Amino acid sequence: MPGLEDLYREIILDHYRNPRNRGELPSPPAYRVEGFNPLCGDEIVVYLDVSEDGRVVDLRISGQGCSISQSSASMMSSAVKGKTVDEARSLIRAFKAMMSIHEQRLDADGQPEDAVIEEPGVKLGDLEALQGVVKFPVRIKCATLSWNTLQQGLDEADQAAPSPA
Amino acid sequence: MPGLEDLYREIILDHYRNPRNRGELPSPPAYRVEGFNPLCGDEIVVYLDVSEDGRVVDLRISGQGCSISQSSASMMSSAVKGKTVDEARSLIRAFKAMMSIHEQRLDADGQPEDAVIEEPGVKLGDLEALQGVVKFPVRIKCATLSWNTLQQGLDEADQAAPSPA
Amino acid sequence: MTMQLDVERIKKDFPILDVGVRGHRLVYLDSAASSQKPQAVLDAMTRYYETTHANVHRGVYAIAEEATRLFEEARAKVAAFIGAPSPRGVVFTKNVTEGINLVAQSWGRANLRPGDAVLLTEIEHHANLVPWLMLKEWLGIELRYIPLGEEGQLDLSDLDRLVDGVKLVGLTAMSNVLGTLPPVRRIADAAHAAGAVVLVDAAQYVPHLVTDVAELGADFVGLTAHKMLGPTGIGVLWGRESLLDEMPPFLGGGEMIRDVRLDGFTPNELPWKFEAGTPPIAEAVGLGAAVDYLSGLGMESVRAHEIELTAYALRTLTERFGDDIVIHGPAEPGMRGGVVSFSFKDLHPHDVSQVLDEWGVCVRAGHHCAKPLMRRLGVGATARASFYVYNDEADVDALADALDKTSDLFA
Amino acid sequence: MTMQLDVERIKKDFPILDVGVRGHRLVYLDSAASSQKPQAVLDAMTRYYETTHANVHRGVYAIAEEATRLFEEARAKVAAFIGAPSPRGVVFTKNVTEGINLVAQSWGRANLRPGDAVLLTEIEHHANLVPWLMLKEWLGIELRYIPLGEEGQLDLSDLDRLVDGVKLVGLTAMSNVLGTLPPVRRIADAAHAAGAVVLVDAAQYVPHLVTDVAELGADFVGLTAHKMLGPTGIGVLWGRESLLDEMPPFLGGGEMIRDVRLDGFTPNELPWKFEAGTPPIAEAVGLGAAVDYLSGLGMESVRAHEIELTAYALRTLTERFGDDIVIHGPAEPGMRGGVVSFSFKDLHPHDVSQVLDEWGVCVRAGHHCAKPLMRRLGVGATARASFYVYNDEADVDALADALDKTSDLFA
Ligand SMILES: Cc1ncc(COP(=O)(O)O)c(C=O)c1O
Ligand SMILES: Cc1ncc(COP(=O)(O)O)c(C=O)c1O
Repeated sequence: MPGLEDLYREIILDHYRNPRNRGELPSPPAYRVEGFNPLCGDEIVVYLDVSEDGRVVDLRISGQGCSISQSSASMMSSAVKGKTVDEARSLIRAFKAMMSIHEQRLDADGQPEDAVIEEPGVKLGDLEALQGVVKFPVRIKCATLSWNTLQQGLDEADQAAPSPA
Repeated sequence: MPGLEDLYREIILDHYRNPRNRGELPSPPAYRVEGFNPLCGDEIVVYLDVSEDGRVVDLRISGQGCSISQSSASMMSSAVKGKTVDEARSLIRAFKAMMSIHEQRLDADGQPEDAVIEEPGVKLGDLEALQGVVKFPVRIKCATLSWNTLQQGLDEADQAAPSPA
Repeated sequence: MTMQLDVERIKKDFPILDVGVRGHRLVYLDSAASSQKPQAVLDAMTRYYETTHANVHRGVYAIAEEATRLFEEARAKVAAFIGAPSPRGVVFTKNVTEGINLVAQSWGRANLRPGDAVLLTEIEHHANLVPWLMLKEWLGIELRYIPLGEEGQLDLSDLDRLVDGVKLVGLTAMSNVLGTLPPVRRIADAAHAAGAVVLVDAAQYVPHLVTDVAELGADFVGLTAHKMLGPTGIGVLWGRESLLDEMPPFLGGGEMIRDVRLDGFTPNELPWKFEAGTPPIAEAVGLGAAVDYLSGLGMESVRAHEIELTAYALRTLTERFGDDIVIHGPAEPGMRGGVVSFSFKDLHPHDVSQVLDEWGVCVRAGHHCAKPLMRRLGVGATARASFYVYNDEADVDALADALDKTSDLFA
Repeated sequence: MTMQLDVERIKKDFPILDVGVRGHRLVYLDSAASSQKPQAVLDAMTRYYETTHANVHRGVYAIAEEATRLFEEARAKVAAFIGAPSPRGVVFTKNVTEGINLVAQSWGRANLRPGDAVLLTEIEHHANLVPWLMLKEWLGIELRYIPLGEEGQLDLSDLDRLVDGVKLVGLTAMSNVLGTLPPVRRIADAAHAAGAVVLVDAAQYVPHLVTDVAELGADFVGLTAHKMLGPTGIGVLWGRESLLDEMPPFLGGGEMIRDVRLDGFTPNELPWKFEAGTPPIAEAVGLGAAVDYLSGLGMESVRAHEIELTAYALRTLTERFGDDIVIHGPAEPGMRGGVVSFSFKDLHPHDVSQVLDEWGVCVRAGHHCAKPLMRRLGVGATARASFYVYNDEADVDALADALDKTSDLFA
């Protein structure tokens, strides 16, 4: 049985107590995307400023949720801010790969069908503290909520942007 | 456990092998009423000639069904033919009373709510042979099918008749 | 008359309470989500499968007759338990949600026209909201809501205006979030005076109080077995027979028909008209055994126990945590069910529940399928401890102790 | 590869087969109505209730997580068993009847307009007739039927014309009366070529043959657990995800929503979008155990055993009763399931079944929820013996012996 210390690492509690990039951005021009966790009622709003050259120049988080969803969002915001959209996307993939080991197990019987896609060269850094969440399957959706919401925001930005030459 | 001899009395088998009043009547003027047993697919048609003075002057049975429903219909036809509508109705009540002891038990938990209404003075005669059916709850609906159909026919006749003075 | 529950003995009837969690005894405080099952219920189902399983209402052979008898006996037991005048009005569904959908889709489509109004309340479970929201989309009906007032009670000051001209009033008999026991009879009387039909979601009520459909003043009453010591997979919709008789079928298939031709069909009589396909037979038998178990305890005693335990919980939590805890819903234990929703410090209920679990204490965290109510309370989620016949003061103490540990962890 | 079933050992797995009836051993020949359950299935459900029951998809505490895991694991097992590409398309229903109603009401209402045609067959169970007859009444759709041809087979000579312009083709993969195995793939291909969607009622097929939804060429496949060694109270509708994704919800309530406001709601993702309210959790666990049990036997072996036993039955009954028995359906055992409907002398099936029961032999008598087919066959009812993994030649002999006694009684 996994213990609570796997879940509530110190760095997670720190981001929970002191969330980074909390707030809103005027929208438009920022993209504003909402995410729900239908199971627990957590709601997150991601505000996203993407520059013409495809860089996430600013990003803010509002909404409410548990320590896991809040700290995950906070860490995400730190990790993504300033990155290019492409870099942000590979970070999303890498993070979801870390989480999906178990998300798969919820859906299939022990044998993940899609092998975890490693994103070589992507450093998750502090985000690795969230790995312990994998042992608490119900909480995985808390951890991935902000990331799915970000992904949706990037998709919207891509669609709005003039198609790349 | 009740045995088959309770169900298949000799007189029942006789009416089954040699059904009385089998056939049809031209309708109109006869009333023609169909009855279904949705559980087993038995279908019965009762043809009913009711005279102006409220007497069942003729009655025919067609349709198909098991030995219990067929013999019950056959015995019913013999018992009812020539009787007044009122006499037929008390016969129906008496027969259903004999059956309802157990029909109730299907619906409630052992305690019939409606006490069986005895019809004093009504002789069931041969029909009493069908009492054994009560021990085979599923077959009760077979035994009562023709009686319910007859009742419907009498209701129709009553509605069509000029209201009694 | 009202005997005190012997909880120590009752606990022994529930095998799961013997199972340890992470080295602690199981302190199950989530019965409002789903109750645990006594041995008697499990045995009744196993015995059914092991001795007499067959499909019902069709076979003439002995085990099929016995299966049918047990199935219909369960219906009669439920009828008696809720004071229904006859088993004919007792329809088996898969859960209470299906029962409410049955009313919305069968009664609703037959009786509601665009612009017609249905009155609900702000404290409803999604089960009594979404079916009507779907009808709103399909038919363009109007939905009105009795608002939440003070102390978790409905605000009835505007009832006369709200009920005016509505075709149906649907409300819960006990809130699964606040424990509120709305004055169902008073609202039903107002509804009937306005010519409306009354649907009562009694999912939380039937397991915990003496139920009498006539006293409630209801035309339809829904319940769900898994919250009242019964199995999953079965619920009940009771309806006034005159209403049910007039309603069109809901789902089509075997069992619910009298005759089928390639160009049409005739529905069966009640209650089977609304039971399409093979019904939950073993589950009905289990529900019957649950009703027997509860009747054995006595529903007055069940209710008295819950009032006492809820009083103890409200007192204990307030005394031990003061301003650190906010308890939603009525303050008076006699005015509410044994459902205690709370906010603890500024901690998220998910985190509270997670830490409590570490100590074997099971409470629910989330919106409890009542998102509109959550918004109305101004919270995203709550933690909720809920009690049943197998809970006692030691369980409440375990909850309080584990809350202390939660405090420590997030300090 | 195909191992012979060890029926003697299998019989020991089914507690009910140990129970005597009126002093005879139970010869259960009504599995097409509902199968018996092996100990492993009963144990799985009891263990679930005794160790980890809680409501699913909501709790963060350990037993709720485990309940959710078991529930979703059962879904994955079913997906694998029927060759579904992913569990997302596997929707738990209460029985196959509900699954077909789901398609008729959700897909049907969204896609069918007055005058649109749906093609069924004359051999359908009421479960795949009445939902469409209801739509016909509500929407004024046209129903067409593939007729019954020779030897219990569908008459496909007119298929091209029949399928032309239809929006949906619904058919059984195995007749519960005749044992017919229609050429589902061929009909599905014709349907798809005509732009129609294909719904397969696999209630009788999945328990007895290797099932692969892609090979069947189906867009929707329904099954029901109680006919495949599983419990009552649960069925499955598998659907192509692209279709399910576009369909409106069927029943509304908890679990099937993403968000609910007082003025509207957003549905959840698949498969939960179609699972309103507390699902049949223990039943899903039981169904998972049934799938495991069948997989352990091997579905090729199950099918081979049934062909063999059916061949023996057809041979035995014909040899012993000659012209006194009329057996409906295909004569070739490899072309049919283990469902043997027969007429015996001029005796009514009810009487036959009643007398057989006296000797412990359980067969079904009636219209088998297929009244249009009965009319087509020109009979009011038939007696039906149906086989499963726990039946053997001794059971067939017992049937024949009891038929002799029936002859005697009505001689
Ligand atoms: C071919 C077929 N379809 C549908 C059904 C209905 O199954 P259920 O009653 O479990 O919904 C049955 C069995 O009764 C069947 O044999
Ligand atoms: C008040 C209320 N209504 C309806 C429901 C829905 O019950 P079920 O999920 O069994 O349909 C619940 C419980 O979840 C409830 O608490």
